[in-house]
Amino acid sequence: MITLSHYLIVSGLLFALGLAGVVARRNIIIIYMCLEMMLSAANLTLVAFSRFHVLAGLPDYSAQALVFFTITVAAAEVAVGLAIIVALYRSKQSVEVESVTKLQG
Amino acid sequence: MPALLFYLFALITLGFGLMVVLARNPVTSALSLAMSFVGLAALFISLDAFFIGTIQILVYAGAVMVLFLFIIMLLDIKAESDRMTNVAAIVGAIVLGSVLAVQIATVSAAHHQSDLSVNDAALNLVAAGNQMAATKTDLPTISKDLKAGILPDTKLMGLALFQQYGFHLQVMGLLLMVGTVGVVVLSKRDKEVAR
Amino acid sequence: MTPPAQETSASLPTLLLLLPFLTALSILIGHKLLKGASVVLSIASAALCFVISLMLLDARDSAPILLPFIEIGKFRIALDALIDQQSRGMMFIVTSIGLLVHLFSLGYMKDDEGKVRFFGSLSLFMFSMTGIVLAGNLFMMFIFWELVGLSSYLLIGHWFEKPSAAEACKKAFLTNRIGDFGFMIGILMLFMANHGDVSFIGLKSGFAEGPLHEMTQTHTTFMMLAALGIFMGAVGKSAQFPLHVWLPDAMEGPTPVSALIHAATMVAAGVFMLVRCSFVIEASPDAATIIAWIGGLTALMAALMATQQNDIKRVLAYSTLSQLGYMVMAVGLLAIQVSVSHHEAGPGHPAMFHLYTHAFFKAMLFLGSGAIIYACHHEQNIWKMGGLMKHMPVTFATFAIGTASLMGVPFITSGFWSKESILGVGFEACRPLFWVGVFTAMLTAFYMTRMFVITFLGKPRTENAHHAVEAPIIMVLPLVVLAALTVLSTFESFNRLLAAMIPNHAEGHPTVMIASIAALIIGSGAGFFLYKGKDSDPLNIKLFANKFYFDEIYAVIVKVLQDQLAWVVTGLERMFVDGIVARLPAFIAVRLGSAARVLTGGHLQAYTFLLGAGVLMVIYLVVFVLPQLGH
Amino acid sequence: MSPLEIVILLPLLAALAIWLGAPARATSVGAAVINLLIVLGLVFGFQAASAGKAGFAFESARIVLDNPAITFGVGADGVALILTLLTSLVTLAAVWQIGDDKPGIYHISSLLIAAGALGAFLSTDVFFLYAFHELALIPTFLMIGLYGHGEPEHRKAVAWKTTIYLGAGSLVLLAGLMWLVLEFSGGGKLTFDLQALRAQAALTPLPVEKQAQIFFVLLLGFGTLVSLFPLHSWAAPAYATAPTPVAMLHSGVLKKFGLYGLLRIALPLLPQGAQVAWVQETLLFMLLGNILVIGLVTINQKRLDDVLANSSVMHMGYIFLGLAAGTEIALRGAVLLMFAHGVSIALLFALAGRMRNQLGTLELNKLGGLGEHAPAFTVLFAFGAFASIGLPGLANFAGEVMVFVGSFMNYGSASFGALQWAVVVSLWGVVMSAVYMLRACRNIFHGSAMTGLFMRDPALSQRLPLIMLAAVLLIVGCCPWLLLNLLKSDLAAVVAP
Repeated sequence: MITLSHYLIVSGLLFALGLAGVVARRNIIIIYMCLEMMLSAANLTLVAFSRFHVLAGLPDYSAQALVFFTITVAAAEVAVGLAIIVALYRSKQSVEVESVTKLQG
Repeated sequence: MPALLFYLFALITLGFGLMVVLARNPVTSALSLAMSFVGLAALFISLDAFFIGTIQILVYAGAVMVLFLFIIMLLDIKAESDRMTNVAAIVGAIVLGSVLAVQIATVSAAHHQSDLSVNDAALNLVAAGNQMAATKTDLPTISKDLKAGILPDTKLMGLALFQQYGFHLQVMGLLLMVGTVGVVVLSKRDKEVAR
Repeated sequence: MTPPAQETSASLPTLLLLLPFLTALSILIGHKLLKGASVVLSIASAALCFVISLMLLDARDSAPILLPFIEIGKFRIALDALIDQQSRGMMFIVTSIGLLVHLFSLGYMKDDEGKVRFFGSLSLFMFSMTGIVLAGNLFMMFIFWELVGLSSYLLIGHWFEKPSAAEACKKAFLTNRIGDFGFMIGILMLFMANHGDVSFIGLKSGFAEGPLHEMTQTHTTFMMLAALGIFMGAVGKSAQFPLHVWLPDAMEGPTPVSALIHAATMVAAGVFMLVRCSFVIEASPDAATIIAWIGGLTALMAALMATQQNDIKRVLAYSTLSQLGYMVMAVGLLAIQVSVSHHEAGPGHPAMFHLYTHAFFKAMLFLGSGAIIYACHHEQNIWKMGGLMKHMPVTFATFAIGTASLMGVPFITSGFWSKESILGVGFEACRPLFWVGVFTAMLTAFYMTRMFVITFLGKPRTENAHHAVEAPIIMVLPLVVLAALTVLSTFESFNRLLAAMIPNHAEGHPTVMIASIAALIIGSGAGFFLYKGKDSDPLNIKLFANKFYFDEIYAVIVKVLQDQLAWVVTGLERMFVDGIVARLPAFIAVRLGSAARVLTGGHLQAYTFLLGAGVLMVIYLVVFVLPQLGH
Repeated sequence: MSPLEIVILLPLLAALAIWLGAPARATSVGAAVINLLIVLGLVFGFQAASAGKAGFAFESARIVLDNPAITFGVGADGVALILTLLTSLVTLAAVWQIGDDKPGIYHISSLLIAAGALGAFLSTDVFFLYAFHELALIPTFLMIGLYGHGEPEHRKAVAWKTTIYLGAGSLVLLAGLMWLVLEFSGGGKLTFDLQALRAQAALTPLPVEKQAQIFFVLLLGFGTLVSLFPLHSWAAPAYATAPTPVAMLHSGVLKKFGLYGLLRIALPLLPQGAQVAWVQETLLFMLLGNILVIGLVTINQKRLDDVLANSSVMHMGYIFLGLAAGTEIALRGAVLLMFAHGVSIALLFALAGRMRNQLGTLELNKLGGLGEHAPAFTVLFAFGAFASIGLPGLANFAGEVMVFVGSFMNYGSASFGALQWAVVVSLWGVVMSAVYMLRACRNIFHGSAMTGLFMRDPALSQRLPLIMLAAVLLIVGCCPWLLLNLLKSDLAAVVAP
């Protein structure tokens, strides 16, 4: 039988994968993808809890509304992020994170 | 949902997710991510979140991934070369990832509802329909579906959004607009740089 | 504790002490105003000192406090005098020779640019030497002990433009400092053992019946070390082996200074001090033996060196060394005799008596040599003199008297009697040292004859010697007076009249007299026949001429033990102290800093990793740790 | 208003006035002269002011905070008064000898250092005592870094090294002081007032071992400020690099703060702490490092400023010896030595600074024969040099001999303890200091003049402050009781029972 923890574990693994990718990869675009993966993993958790938190016979739609917002923000974020990447690429001719060392304080 | 399907889609999600991280070619990564999202959407649907599953595919696997691919193509990004493999980063990633996975697994295993299966938390659509019909603000389209034993997922989602989170929705709209403007500003080719 | 003060007699010694000090001070401050008058001032103060010391000759024995120095509760270091037969006699020597040397200098330093400075330093010396003689406790003695070192430094370095003089004064001061190192330790040991009282009276009673009396029986090593510490002060000041090297070099100073300081008074201060502290030495037979042998060794060694010197002042300097060795040997021998036979020594002390006779004739010899050098236009090499007998008859006569005294011509010279009394004690106390003394006496006769023959007899060897004329009256007069004093001091009645130095006429063994007369005849005979009519030295003993290579050996020791050790220590200090205390923490801090810098180095991945690690840490703390703590 | 407050404020006001545009030289010299006169007045009035009264004379207290109790309190006992006299003497000489070509900051910083030192010596509140010392460190740092001798990198490095060392030392010191204050402040009220702390210490002394521990922490803290071996390596380069007035004031005056702190805070509050065997032996080991190691290091130096700077470090060993001995005589000797060392080293640094200005070099090998043309200068230098090697008749000797004698007060004993052996070794240090000082004198003043090096005596008006210092050395050297009389009663309480 599939239980809540199954979903949570899948979500957790996906999140961990995303985190590992963010840390390991140097291509900013792929890092972005991994970030999206982590967001989605969080969404999965939310949906799972929404389904297992039955309110008056229905799933908890507040959680799903949150997921909806998350997806919206993520879309906007991807748009802005990719624009930044393009700008970065123009100035550095690279999308490798090593080229971004100006973050130093 | 049969357990088999769950495992299948979980495998698709995680497997392609792994491909995203491992693939050298960004295009491969992007396509794997799309596949991973498809699997994820299936998992959403298995949780009776049809609307979310749908927009997961539409927005993510569709729009966002196209954007990614578009940028990859636009910038003509080649596969990463071997020589710059950063061992420390990979080790760090593995350590972080596994520790996090272990932590999450521990937490979720310890959760008091962790043994709850879908059957244990069964939906009672009819009762919900009846209950909704009894209220003054009854929406017949929804309560009728419910009484018929159908889950009007999109309608319920819309109800929640517009009834409970109307303000938030508008803020979200503003955010999207700001994002659009931001993208335009960022993409504008700076004259200084061009020269 | 300190003896009861007798205020009545304090004013005269205080005046004696302060007069030269104020003279020196006013010359230092007002030399621009005083100009030539400062010379007069200095001489006047010396004369006044002489008069005061004559007045003191019949003063009562007393121990007045002159000036306060340090006083805290019961603890006190003051300038308190001890006026007794010894200090009165010594004071007579110091002031009389001091006055004569002042007068002699008036002629000798007539044309010197630094005349005022010279007389100022002389006054400072008179002050310091008076302090030593008057000193009633060891601290006061140490104070003036160092001050004579300073004035000796200033006077040796009078012609400081000459590198040799500059080196010599430095060497003299440093060598004396080494001696003072031991002296101070000795004083402190006695201070501790005698419950804080180091006045001579207090120490004497301490040894007789106080805390020290017991200690001489129970803590022989401690007492020996204390005595040797005190003795080390004398080793430095009286230029005993192994610190004798400074005295010959000190001849770089003007000749009057050599006469006053480095022959008659300051170098004898070591002996004077040992005699004053004789009870300390008597308390430790071991120390007495060591002292006697060091004295004997110095006497012998210096006499050997003197036989091969060609500089007239250096011959005299080594002879001084040798005679000082004699005196120190006498101190040791008498202490052995007293501690072995436990009978009180007579009223006089052979060392003091020899000091007294030696002071006059050696000062005279030096002043005579000064007159010769002056006459020969600052020529000091005896081989470039010769035949001076005809040109400088007075100097010749006085020099002859001095030489005879130094050689110890029997019965008619004072040197004979004083040497005789030392040899007499040696014969009783320690036979080997007696023979050392006799042999030294023979060598003394030899080198003095050699010098006398070369300088005064024969024909002039150079133009300078040929044109030499008798020195002016102001220089001859002190010579004559000193000659008179030398002759007079032969007679016991004169000495008793002065009540200065009472010779210690033990009933001498006939061997003593025979041996010393034989030594004189052999030594002077050999000298006379060997050097008569010679124009160059027939003997050539490198070892003696080069002073047993002590200077060279010491140069190596100083180089290794001081300069190179200093170099090594400096390096080690840089490496370890600075390294461990300063550079190691600095290195660690820099490393930590750069380690922290990696974390904030602007690397996106590093930031991400840290973010992730931080999140994991937070999760760990919140989820796994906090529940354990009961939150 | 207590006269002591005026003494502290006057240099501060003068510094402010110069900053606002008053003529630098006239203002600073005027302030220093007035200060010296006031201090002399206080010295002569001290007997009357302190008669029949325990504690401090000329007291005043202004409460700053209630809890923790911090008061701006000033007061003088004999030790403080002697050091105040030292400060005003050295300040006058230091500001006087500043050349007319130097900017006003020289005067300002000298006055600030003086004010800091005076404040530290006269405060009766631990808080202000500490704060004033820190105040004086700032101009020291700035002056070394901005106007020091040598290459800019070198002087900057030296300035930082000095500041880090002194800062670290102060930090340790602060820890020790806080520990002390916490131990002695009962009843929920912290007090920094020395009198209150002393009363508490007399009432309820700490256990011996704890005293030893706190004392050791304070020793490390104060010791760093006094360049106690092996925490000394800031001092020599700092003094050799610092501008002349700063070198004079810091080595002559400000450095004594550490010793003063030990005498005023550590010893009275922790009377047995210093006498515990392990503390005393460690201290002896350290001070012998000062005397022997630094003595040899000094012999190895090739420049006059390095010789003087290292000798200043070395001589701290003798003062610490006095503290280690702990007898009344030795402690008074240490105070006297502090005064004497301050005067002599200030004199020497002033002369060395003048030589550097006139000749452009202080390399011993390149100097020679100055005695011929500059006799007055030579005499002044000789005063400083012979004072610093402990010649009787000059001030240092009296202090040294009291320290030595004070260490040999275990009457009737016939064996040497660690202390006595330390004295024996230190006596050898006296020989070593004669070696390097005489060597310097020989190289600089004796011999024939080197070509290209020529120097005349400075004009009498320039010499006056230096003559004043030399005269002080002579007067105190001949009559040390003049100063010792000021110490009649206050160190008796310090001595361990």
